[in-house]
Amino acid sequence: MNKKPTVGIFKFTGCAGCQLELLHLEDVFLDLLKIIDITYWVMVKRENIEGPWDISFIEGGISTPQEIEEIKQIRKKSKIMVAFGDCAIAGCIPSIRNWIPQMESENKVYTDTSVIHSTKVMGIGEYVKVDAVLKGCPPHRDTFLEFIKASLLQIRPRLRQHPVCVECKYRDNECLITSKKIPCMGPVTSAGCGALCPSLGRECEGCFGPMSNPNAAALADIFKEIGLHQEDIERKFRKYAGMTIEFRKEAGQ
Amino acid sequence: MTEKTITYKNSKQDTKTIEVNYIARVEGRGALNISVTKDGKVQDLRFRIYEPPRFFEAFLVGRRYTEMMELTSRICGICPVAHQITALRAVENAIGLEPSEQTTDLRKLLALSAHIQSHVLSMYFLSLPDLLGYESFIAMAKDHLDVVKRALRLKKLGNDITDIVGGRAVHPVTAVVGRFTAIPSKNKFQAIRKELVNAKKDALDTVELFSNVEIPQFVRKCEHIAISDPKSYAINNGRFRSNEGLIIHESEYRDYISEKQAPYSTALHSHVKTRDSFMVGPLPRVNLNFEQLSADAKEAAKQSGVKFPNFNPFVSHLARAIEVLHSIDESIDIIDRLPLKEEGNHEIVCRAGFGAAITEAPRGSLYHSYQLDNNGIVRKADLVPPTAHNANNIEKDMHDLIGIISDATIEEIKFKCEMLVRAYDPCISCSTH
Amino acid sequence: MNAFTIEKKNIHFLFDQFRKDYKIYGPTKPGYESTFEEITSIDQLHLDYHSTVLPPKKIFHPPHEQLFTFLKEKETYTTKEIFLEEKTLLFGIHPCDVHALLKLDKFFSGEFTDIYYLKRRKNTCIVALNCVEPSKYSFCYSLGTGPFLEEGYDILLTDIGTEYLIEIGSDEGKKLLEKTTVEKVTDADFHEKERRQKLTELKFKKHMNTQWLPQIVSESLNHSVWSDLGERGGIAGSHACLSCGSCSLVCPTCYCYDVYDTVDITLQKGIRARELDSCQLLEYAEVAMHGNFRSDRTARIRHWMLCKFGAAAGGHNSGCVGCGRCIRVCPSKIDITQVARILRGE
Amino acid sequence: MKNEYMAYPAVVKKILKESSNTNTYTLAFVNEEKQKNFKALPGQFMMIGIFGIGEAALSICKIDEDGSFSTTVRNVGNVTNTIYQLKEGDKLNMRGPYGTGWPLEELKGKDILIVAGGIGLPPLRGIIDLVQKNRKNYGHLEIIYGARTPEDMVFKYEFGAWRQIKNSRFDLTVDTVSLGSKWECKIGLVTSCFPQMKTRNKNSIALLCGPEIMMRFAAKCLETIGFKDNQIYVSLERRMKCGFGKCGHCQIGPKYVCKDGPVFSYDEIRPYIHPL
Ligand SMILES: Cc1cc2nc3c(=O)[nH]c(=O)nc-3n(C[C@H](O)[C@H](O)[C@H](O)COP(=O)(O)OP(=O)(O)OC[C@H]3O[C@@H](n4cnc5c(N)ncnc54)[C@H](O)[C@@H]3O)c2cc1C
Ligand code: SF4
Ligand code: SF4
Ligand code: SF4
Repeated sequence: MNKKPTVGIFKFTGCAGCQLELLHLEDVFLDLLKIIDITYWVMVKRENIEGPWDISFIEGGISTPQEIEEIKQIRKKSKIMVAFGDCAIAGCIPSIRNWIPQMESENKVYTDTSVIHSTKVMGIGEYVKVDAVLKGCPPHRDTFLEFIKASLLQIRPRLRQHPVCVECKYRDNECLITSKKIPCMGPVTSAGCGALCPSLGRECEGCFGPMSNPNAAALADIFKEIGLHQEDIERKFRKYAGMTIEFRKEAGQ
Repeated sequence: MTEKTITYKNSKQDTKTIEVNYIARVEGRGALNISVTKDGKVQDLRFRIYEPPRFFEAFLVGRRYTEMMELTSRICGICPVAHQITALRAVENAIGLEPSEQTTDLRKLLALSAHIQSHVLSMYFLSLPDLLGYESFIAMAKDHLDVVKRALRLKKLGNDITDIVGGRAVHPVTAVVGRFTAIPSKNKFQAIRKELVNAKKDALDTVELFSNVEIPQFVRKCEHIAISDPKSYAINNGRFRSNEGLIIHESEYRDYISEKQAPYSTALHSHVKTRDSFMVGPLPRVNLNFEQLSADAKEAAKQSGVKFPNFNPFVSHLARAIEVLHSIDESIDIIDRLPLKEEGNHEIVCRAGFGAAITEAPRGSLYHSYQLDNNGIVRKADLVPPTAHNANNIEKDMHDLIGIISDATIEEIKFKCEMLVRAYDPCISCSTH
Repeated sequence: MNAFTIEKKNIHFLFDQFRKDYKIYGPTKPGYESTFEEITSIDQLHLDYHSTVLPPKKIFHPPHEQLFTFLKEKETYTTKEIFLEEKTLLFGIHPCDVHALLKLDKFFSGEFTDIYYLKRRKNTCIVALNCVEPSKYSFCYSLGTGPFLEEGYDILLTDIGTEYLIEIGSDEGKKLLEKTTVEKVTDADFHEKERRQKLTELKFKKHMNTQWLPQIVSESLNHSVWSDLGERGGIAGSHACLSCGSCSLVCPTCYCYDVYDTVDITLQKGIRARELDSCQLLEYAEVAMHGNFRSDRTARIRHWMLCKFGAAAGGHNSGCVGCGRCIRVCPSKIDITQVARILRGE
Repeated sequence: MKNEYMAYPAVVKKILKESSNTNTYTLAFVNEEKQKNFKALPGQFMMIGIFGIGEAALSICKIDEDGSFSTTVRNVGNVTNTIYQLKEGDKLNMRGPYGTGWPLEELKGKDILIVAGGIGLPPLRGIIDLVQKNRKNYGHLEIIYGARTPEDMVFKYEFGAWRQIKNSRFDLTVDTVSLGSKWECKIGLVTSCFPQMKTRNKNSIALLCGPEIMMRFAAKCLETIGFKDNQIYVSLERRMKCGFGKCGHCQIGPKYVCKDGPVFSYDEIRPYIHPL
């Protein structure tokens, strides 16, 4: 690629943490600007160009009719669209509310619900074609770099989807499930964090979403055996990725 | 995603209509809709927050108390630490748990690191381009590489500390109910201590930069609120206090502060009951707690030539710079007194109860409260982030600001209004949550 | 003289001697949570350990390893190999792990050699420690790889009460002991060793009958135990496999790895590296056009077990040494000895 | 000790377009010494790569007099894609050869049946060249080649010459023909060519290379006409990271495709080809 690829960064229903993770690339931020041309990023720029983009990074899920329209517009103007982070992939934490009747949620927060136009929170893939996903809440900044470098080299990025347990082993950690009977989501969760939580003395909560082909049912059985109630098992699966087909069943239909 | 447009509506009264459909360089999605009559009267003014709400207060109900820190962290990617600590303290207040001194200190360190990171982001990345005349931080790099590099260094310092203490810069993981799951090694702390000491020059330069940049001369006296503590510069703990005599315990918050819905905004508007809107944030903090600032921060503030207490919202930038300096000083103090003991995992006995907490997020006072049942399940959650506190006050400031610049061009008014919004450094996702 | 004794409280004599020439790795922390780490002071060393999370293979075949760097200048590449030439010493490695290393030694040599493994291995001195307190998961006795060691050491220690019996297995070991204060050995000491060996052999809770096992397994490719492990609720006492890969990553004879390149942000220079991989993971057998030769879990756990039973490609060299790590680490409680019993129809 | 992982610079001497996504590359090591000593057998493969991208196993399809060799590459992923962008004179890195190759001794004096599918023909091309050059050393030669469409066929420019080989038969088939393309041969799977096949099971060897499912079916059909498993040879494809029997990825039952194969006698591999 001779010309610098044009990049757009967009926010939908989410917390801006994924965008912030990009700003946390302090060490290489200036070098990064040498290889990509960020033409749309409202959180950082006042003058934004309305596409087209070689790559668009979408942060956040889709939760209003207006957002559905917007994401479709962006899709039309993007060569590659990346679901950047769990919200854009499957709604993340806010998707917990999808199990509550919408009116009930609205009534808890607003007195006049007639001006609120929210729907269930969905990943962007529900409405548009997604070319790549960067998992995590937030995705690690290095995975973003890996993705950018790979697209410049025109290859598939190396983003392995194996479980956190693999990274846990790389770090010589004791397994929390087998040694302390702590309900760890590691065995069904996609790696990418470097086994952050188990290495810091706490269980993986699943913030990178499901790994490739996880055996969620078996992990739910294990949780039951170590004493978790059905509701707690559901809470665990209905957190970052309850809407994914991989976890849907264990999250409670 | 809509373009910024300015429309001239030459209606009968020659009204100036100012519209910003997506305010740039702030977190989240907000808009401005303003119309000003020919004789300079503001006819209509809306700081329209259209960020879709995520209904945290609804779906937190039914979740475990231990999850509050993790879930509410996802309200905001810029100030996850503030949400985590507030959630933890509210939950601990509900179950009657007092964390150890070390935990309290580590939390403060975590909060200070978040302040450094967030303030640097706000000052240098989001607002400085306005003050120096660039469209963005990126564009600024061409002519002010040293300033940009300094900003990146300072921001990295904040991140690095959050990373080391919390495990991760965005949505950290180690702070849990009653303790930290892992305590960083002495070596790591010594390494950050060194970085902190080295960063002081950058922080002083920052104070100098923001005392010298030109800001709009605009003053509007209003109620300023922050938590206060006689012993230290209050961030995680203190009484909720204002310059107009409010002084309450965090558990009494709802007796004094209420919210109401504005039909055009998904963020609720706060006000002091029987009184008016108010301001929270770095400026109220510096105004109210000036005496608790570190010696060097106080000195730098005095040297700046700007008088405190100060009621020009644009002085918030300088207040942030002063706080960054203070945060560095206090972080060093904390590191020097930390015993760094591993703390065991105590069995926590859960019981039904109500707990509330107010802390100072980088953008201002943040309130969480939870009602727990006997099994530790949340039955009611009430969250008020700083930008919900400020939303109404921003409009009031803007009203008066336009009043004094109404003969300027629409472009100019628009720009000044945006600048005002950015001076508040609103976190819109937080405000709607 | 090829044997000595040393009082346990004087073990630091050995340590101090070893430290002069070697970087020392040994088990830290007592009990199960041990890991092999670099030891810089004697109080970090805990010889009274059961087993470690990762086997000492991590020192020779680390989870991540850089092979060489490359740099592109004017369309030509220059490469630079990355070798660690440090002299290391493994202090307190158990017999099963020594046997695993012997297997890996064979595996990584031959017609094609793995220079990275072999270089490190050549630079390493083995101070082994016979096992007198086997973990409840291990079954090395069934496989002839423990609890006491016959080969593969430079120095061998045996706990014989208040002392360690020291046996020398190589010239290097001999040289190391020449300058240390050790005591003479008596026949009684050897008797005590023998007595302890017999005693230890009785302590094993797990056993695996390996007679004809590779043949039996090769002929049981369609046995229902595989689909029980892979898809249904598991076998009695276990859950279904999670494909978490833990078993193979902690196995001292599992060697599979992935090779990949990373480049820096200039895209002009980078590193070719490798990382431990596992046949239990989905991507492992992926090929072009989205093909995957072991896309279901059943096929993956079967392949792994086949390998451990000596019936897959690593053959004898990747077979089980009975350390018990995979049993202990499996969140689903899958027990290789139980699978062997089921396959044997016992 | 040699560092078996080190790849050496090589130059692309010639590129020949085969189909919309396949090219044949003639390659030679840059180092003359290395090039002079290079020897390979039909059926062996090289690990060819580009630093920063990775490596891929690619079969040697033709060996020239000067020792440079050709490989036919179908553009399917990271490495093959990058190779596909190269121009004549560009450099890449390679190491090898690896693997066992076809059973050349075994073939002498026998009838040879070649069944190839798609990109499975290149590894077999060396055999055809061999028979062509040493015609009297071998019996009847029969080539059955199938591809998805006529456009996907490789070595089309050789077909004429192959048809001229004495005592041989050459049969082509495709799965589908797109509108407007010229096709005078069969439409159907390779096995649909079997009824017309002349090769019999006596004193003959069948060499198979192509998608695994095709090879399984072909082998099954051959068995029904009396072929024994040890008269059938298959060349397998697996993921390879090292190419010399260490990384483990190409394991199939008790074998390594890279060092025990890629060519296997069907009887030794049969239990593992399915379902493993
Ligand atoms: C002995 C042998 C000989 C061969 N000879 C030839 C030959 O002569 N000509 C030829 O063209 N090919 C040949 N091949 C096949 C060739 O090796 C493969 O096509 C090649 O490895 C592809 O490499 P690549 O880097 O281009 O593709 P890769 O980038 O490795 O991708 C290949 C495929 O792997 C999958 N994949 C890998 N990683 C991921 C991931 N992270 N996420 C999703 N999918 C993934 C995808 O399905 C993708 O299509 C041979 C193979 C062998 C084993
Ligand atoms: S602690 Fe969690 S992530 Fe680590 S191995 Fe155990 S289950 Fe897997
Ligand atoms: S298969 Fe299990 S018991 Fe056997 S050597 Fe490997 S980890 Fe140890
Ligand atoms: S450790 Fe257990 S669950 Fe994990 S892959 Fe191995 S057998 Fe399966």
